[in-house]
Amino acid sequence: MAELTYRNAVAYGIAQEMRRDPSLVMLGEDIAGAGGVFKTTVGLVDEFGPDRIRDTPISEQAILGAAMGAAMTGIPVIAEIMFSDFIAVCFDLLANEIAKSRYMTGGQVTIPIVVRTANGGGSRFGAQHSQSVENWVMMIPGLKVVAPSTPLDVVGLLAASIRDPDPVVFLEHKSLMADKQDVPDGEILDKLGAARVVREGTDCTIAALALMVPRALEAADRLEDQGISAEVIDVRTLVPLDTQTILGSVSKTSRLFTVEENPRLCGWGAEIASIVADEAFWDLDGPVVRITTPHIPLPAAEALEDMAIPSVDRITETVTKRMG
Amino acid sequence: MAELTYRNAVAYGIAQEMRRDPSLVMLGEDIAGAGGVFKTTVGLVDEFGPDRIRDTPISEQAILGAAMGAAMTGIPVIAEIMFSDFIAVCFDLLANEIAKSRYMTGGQVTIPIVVRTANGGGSRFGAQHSQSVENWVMMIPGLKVVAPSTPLDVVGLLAASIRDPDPVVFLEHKSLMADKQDVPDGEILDKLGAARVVREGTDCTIAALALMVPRALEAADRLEDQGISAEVIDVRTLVPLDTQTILGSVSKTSRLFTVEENPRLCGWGAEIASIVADEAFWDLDGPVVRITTPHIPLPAAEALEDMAIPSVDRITETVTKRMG
Amino acid sequence: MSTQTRDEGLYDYALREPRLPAPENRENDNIGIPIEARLEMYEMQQLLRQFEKRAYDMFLQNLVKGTSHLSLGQEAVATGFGRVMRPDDFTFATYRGHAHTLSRGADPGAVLAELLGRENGILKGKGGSMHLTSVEHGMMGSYAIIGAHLTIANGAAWSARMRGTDQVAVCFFGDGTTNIGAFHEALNLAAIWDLPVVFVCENNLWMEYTPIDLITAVANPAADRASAYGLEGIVVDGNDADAVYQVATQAIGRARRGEGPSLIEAQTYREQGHSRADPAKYRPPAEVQAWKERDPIPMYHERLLRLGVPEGDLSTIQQDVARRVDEATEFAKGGAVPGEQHLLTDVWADGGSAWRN
Amino acid sequence: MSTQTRDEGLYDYALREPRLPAPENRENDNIGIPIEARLEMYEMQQLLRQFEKRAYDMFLQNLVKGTSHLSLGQEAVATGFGRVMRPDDFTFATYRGHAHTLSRGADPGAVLAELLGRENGILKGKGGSMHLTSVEHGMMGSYAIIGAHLTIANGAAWSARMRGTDQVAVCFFGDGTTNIGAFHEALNLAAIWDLPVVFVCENNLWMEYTPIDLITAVANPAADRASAYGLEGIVVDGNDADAVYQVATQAIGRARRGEGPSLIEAQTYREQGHSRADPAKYRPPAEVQAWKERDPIPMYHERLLRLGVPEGDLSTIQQDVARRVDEATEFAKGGAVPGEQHLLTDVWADGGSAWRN
Ligand SMILES: Cc1ncc(C[n+]2csc(CCOP(=O)(O)OP(=O)(O)O)c2C)c(N)n1
Ligand SMILES: Cc1ncc(C[n+]2csc(CCOP(=O)(O)OP(=O)(O)O)c2C)c(N)n1
Ligand SMILES: [Mg+2]
Ligand SMILES: [Mg+2]
Repeated sequence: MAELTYRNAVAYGIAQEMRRDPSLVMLGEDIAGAGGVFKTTVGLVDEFGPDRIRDTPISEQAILGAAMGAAMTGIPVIAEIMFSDFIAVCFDLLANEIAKSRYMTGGQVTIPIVVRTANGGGSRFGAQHSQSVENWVMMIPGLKVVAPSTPLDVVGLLAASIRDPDPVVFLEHKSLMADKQDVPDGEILDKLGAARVVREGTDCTIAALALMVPRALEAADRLEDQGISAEVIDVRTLVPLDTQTILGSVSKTSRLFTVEENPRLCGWGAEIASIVADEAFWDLDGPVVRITTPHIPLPAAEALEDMAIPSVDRITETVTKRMG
Repeated sequence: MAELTYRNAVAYGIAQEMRRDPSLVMLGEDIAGAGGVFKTTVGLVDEFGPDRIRDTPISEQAILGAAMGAAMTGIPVIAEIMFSDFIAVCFDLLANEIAKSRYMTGGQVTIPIVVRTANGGGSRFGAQHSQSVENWVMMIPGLKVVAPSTPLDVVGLLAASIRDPDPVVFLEHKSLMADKQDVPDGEILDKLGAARVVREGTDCTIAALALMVPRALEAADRLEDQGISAEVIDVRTLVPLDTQTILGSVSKTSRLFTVEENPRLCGWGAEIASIVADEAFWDLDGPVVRITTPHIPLPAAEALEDMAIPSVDRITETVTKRMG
Repeated sequence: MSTQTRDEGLYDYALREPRLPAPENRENDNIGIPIEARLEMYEMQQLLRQFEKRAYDMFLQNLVKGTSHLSLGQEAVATGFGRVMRPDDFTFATYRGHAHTLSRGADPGAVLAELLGRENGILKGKGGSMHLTSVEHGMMGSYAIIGAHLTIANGAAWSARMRGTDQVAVCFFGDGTTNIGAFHEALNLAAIWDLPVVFVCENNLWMEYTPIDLITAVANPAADRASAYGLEGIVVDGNDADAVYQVATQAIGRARRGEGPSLIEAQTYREQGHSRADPAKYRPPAEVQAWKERDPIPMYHERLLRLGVPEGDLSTIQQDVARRVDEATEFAKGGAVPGEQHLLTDVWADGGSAWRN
Repeated sequence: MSTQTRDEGLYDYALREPRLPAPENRENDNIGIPIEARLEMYEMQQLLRQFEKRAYDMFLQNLVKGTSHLSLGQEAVATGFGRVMRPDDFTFATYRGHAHTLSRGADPGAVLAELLGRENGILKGKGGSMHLTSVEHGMMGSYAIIGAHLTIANGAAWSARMRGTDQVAVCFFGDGTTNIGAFHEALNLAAIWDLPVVFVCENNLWMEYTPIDLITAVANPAADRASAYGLEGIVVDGNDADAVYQVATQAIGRARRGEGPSLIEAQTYREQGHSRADPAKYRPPAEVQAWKERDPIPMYHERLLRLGVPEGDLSTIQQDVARRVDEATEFAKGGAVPGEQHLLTDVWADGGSAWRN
């Protein structure tokens, strides 16, 4: 049993997998001696050496290209893209090459890549370093998408992502880095495609992801006081998506709320809302409601950023109002 | 009155605006003497000269960057990105710079750009030249998104996009290029943010975009024969989104189907479905149903591509089955 | 005939000064290449030529759907490199990749079937002409969006080193590709990591319909950029398979010995349009004519005759190739149209495409 | 002390061989710059220095939220260029943009207020330290994702030509930025279109925590790439405002006369960490020390004394600047925290953010 921060859980999970598979390598900017700008890779180069933990130039296309070329010729790769906003500079590699090559070649190539990246707001970094881009990658066929909310999930889902033979985008939330949790000794391995009911409830279902999970949980506590029993689901992986758990919960509670950090349009919650509004339509007792960041670039000032991203207050108030 | 193809309507609309505004310029690959790979810009360089219709290197980032820098210093620009799939190579410019700079600077800069691009499937080009990327751009706050389905809409919406002071992504559908329509003489100017009810009906609403509009219309004809009266809405602009027209129609018909060419996850239809499942929930008489391309990269072979993209048959059958 | 400054002026490029090929270098007769290798390269060039002519005919018969990009006129590049590469080396090519796929030994029938969108296609019809791949032949893919594959080739080269093999990655691309960002990132990374990769720019003077010199800051789009990556600028006659063979031997040898990457500019010309039915009217007729006169195949034919190979041997090769192309045609035409059972396979390594439970 | 090959070995970069500055060039005392201009440049360097020290103090007091990237040690670059630029010229800078914003004349109070996230900030608190912009001063933005702004600077230069002005765009970026694709695309386009743009690489030897020479194929990341765009490779002492003034005058003059773009590499050093509280322990101490001894401001101070300016005049300037920085601090601290009414404005030109009716 060791207590790990979310931040340290990243290196912990990578180390576990690098010990298991001596062919696994990682590359990215400032990840070796410096241990990454979020200190998520501290210590790895000491244990695994600079051939397996490689610093790169500021060349995100070259990073993902090298990862893809290595992966398709037998070397599994973890590639770090420092901030998820920078996925935009290498989106062609991710969306058009890594995601599609297996299908386009009739299954000839296998691309075991994990693209790790720091996602989300709360650091007052402004619109180019704070985005929640889970929908950028969820919408691309051929990518799996994982977004853990706890240190233990970081380790277990990272291990599962690394062992997955398909490309996975692994979103580490900047504002969860300091969160702590005890993790058990020995190998930790979770699986992709399983949401988790993190709080049981009977009146409504709240589906949340990453930083929105602790907020949804806190809101559920407050709602309890108001006599509303909310079931909270940590979606955990967007692709594959555990629709059974979500539909199962809605069939019990008859109401769905999503709490999304991504700006509103075409967010992951829209996809889930559309699935529920189709497949669970007859179970629903009221509107499907999405609580999201407004459809704006994220502002830098503390006060404004806090207004933009769904807060415990906003979640609580919205659920109360819409359940009323 | 002149008969125009969808293809020719592009140059027609650009010419109208270039005559009106002598500062308007266009840049892109092979757009001048060659008239564009889809022949959508034929004749423009003859009338406006190579300083206003500029051929560029294969440098999509440099194209959008030049467009942005010119636009923010007083020159409105039309930038052509040859295939919409290539938005991935310049996504940083589009999603992080062009879309966000006005907000980030507290309103100091205005960026009158139209990014024109050939979108969609049906040409058997395979996964890297056939994508429907309307959701790639719809999800980015700060971009307007237009996707016309007829030659007249091409002209009118292009004029409206060019005159709009904000960045607009204008999606020209490859498989509509040969469609013909009469257009009136004189200036043609439409407005953004207005959907169009292209067929009235009472039993269900079908929301469609671009190539999916004629298919939805044909399906509606067949449904009529089966006793189902479908109202068909051409969404036309995704941002701004005319939710009034859509909600109004659903309040009348009580059922919504979306027909989307984008692969399923986080498609534009998910957004509309989520709006309807919230705001029109009490109007709905049955599930909200999305008819989409499956969540796969698009295959090249004719037979496979035709199975992937929603067809008249699939629309008709799905509506019949789900209304039954 | 008028010339054009880069910045303004002439936009009908057919009226520009033609850019003429360098004259044939007869000295290359004397490059030390065994005659068997030369005969194989003759045969390969014949195969590439006859295959693509057939593909073009079938396109005119509306059998080839979608698009296709022929490299008629550029066969010597794929041939020279293909002959030098080892079976376990890696090829990365563009949408103009028929020749590079065949030159690694992929089956012409399966390639042609792919162009026809058939189930027996080399990609089961899923990728089409622009994405030809044959992993079993070291042909790691044809990439249709400019630039990306240079960075991917680096990865294969890096992997070779990590796996302790001496495999080399060879990456082909066009002159127009030297102006996109990924080119720069790939060359820099290859150089700093000393990767065993050979970058081969097939400079055919045109991007699609725009002349390369109008949109490129230097005269030799690849070679004049080599120094920006600490590399030597190498230019080779891309219409002479023997000259290509020679630089390929040097560059691949260097890479295999761990001496790092190379950047080679092979000067050549595409005899037809950019893709499919493009009539390529935007090119100065004198330019097209001059390059046709430097067509690699008749030139190579003449060389072999000068080197004492009897005409009859060459005709036999031609006829054998013609037979193979006919067989490939039959194979391709005989393929089934892919059925629904194929649509939803091959997205994931488990064979399927499920995104939910 | 050990050295490191690029490919393997030492990853604790603090143990590497220090990269030392070139010695001060006293000849630059004689560059023909009027003394008034030199005094203004002294004052500007004082302002940049004192402003950023204040910002750092306020960060330590937890008043500055988010991140900020100081250019302490690099002031001579912004100063020299700022002095040469005309009020209607365009500046494009990075997240490390405080100096470039102030050197164009933006109000220090409004800039500091922005770092504090206040309503009276130059961006109303919406952009923060990394996006400083002041269109009225020709400061067209600070861009926080590497590379893009080089391409945007081209656009402003292109627009100047189209509008028939002789405005020039000057674009500042770091050494690490020379390895990203957009750098390459921007330089090529500027060259072929002969744009009035000056690209200024502030080579401070480090990207974030990685030494530039380890990840770059050439010794001078910008200057050694100039020839790839048909440009001259220009290196200047970036710690000497007069030397910078001189190359700025030449390059901006060329651009203004329609003679095309320039690429300049200014060699300098950031005295502190990359951002915020980064203690920058990854750097060889001897390197940090050597560059501190080449700090641009004391050096410039000495030069002015040598040129006969009385010490008292310089102290007066320093004190005036100190007063301005105090005033700026008061202004910034006095600003309101932005209220809800600002959240949904400024997305569209109509002032709002509505995406639906
Ligand atoms: C990023 C991107 N931009 C544009 C295109 C469209 N396109 C396809 S081929 C081509 C010309 C390429 O020229 P070159 O690199 O010289 O290769 P060639 O076709 O002459 O072999 C262009 C512009 C593309 N495929 N990808
Ligand atoms: C595309 C992209 N990749 C990575 C980063 C993260 N990052 C911010 S600054 C920086 C280092 C930049 O180094 P350099 O260009 O030398 O400028 P300096 O910070 O030294 O002024 C990096 C890697 C970024 N902002 N954008
Ligand atoms: Mg070419
Ligand atoms: Mg630097």
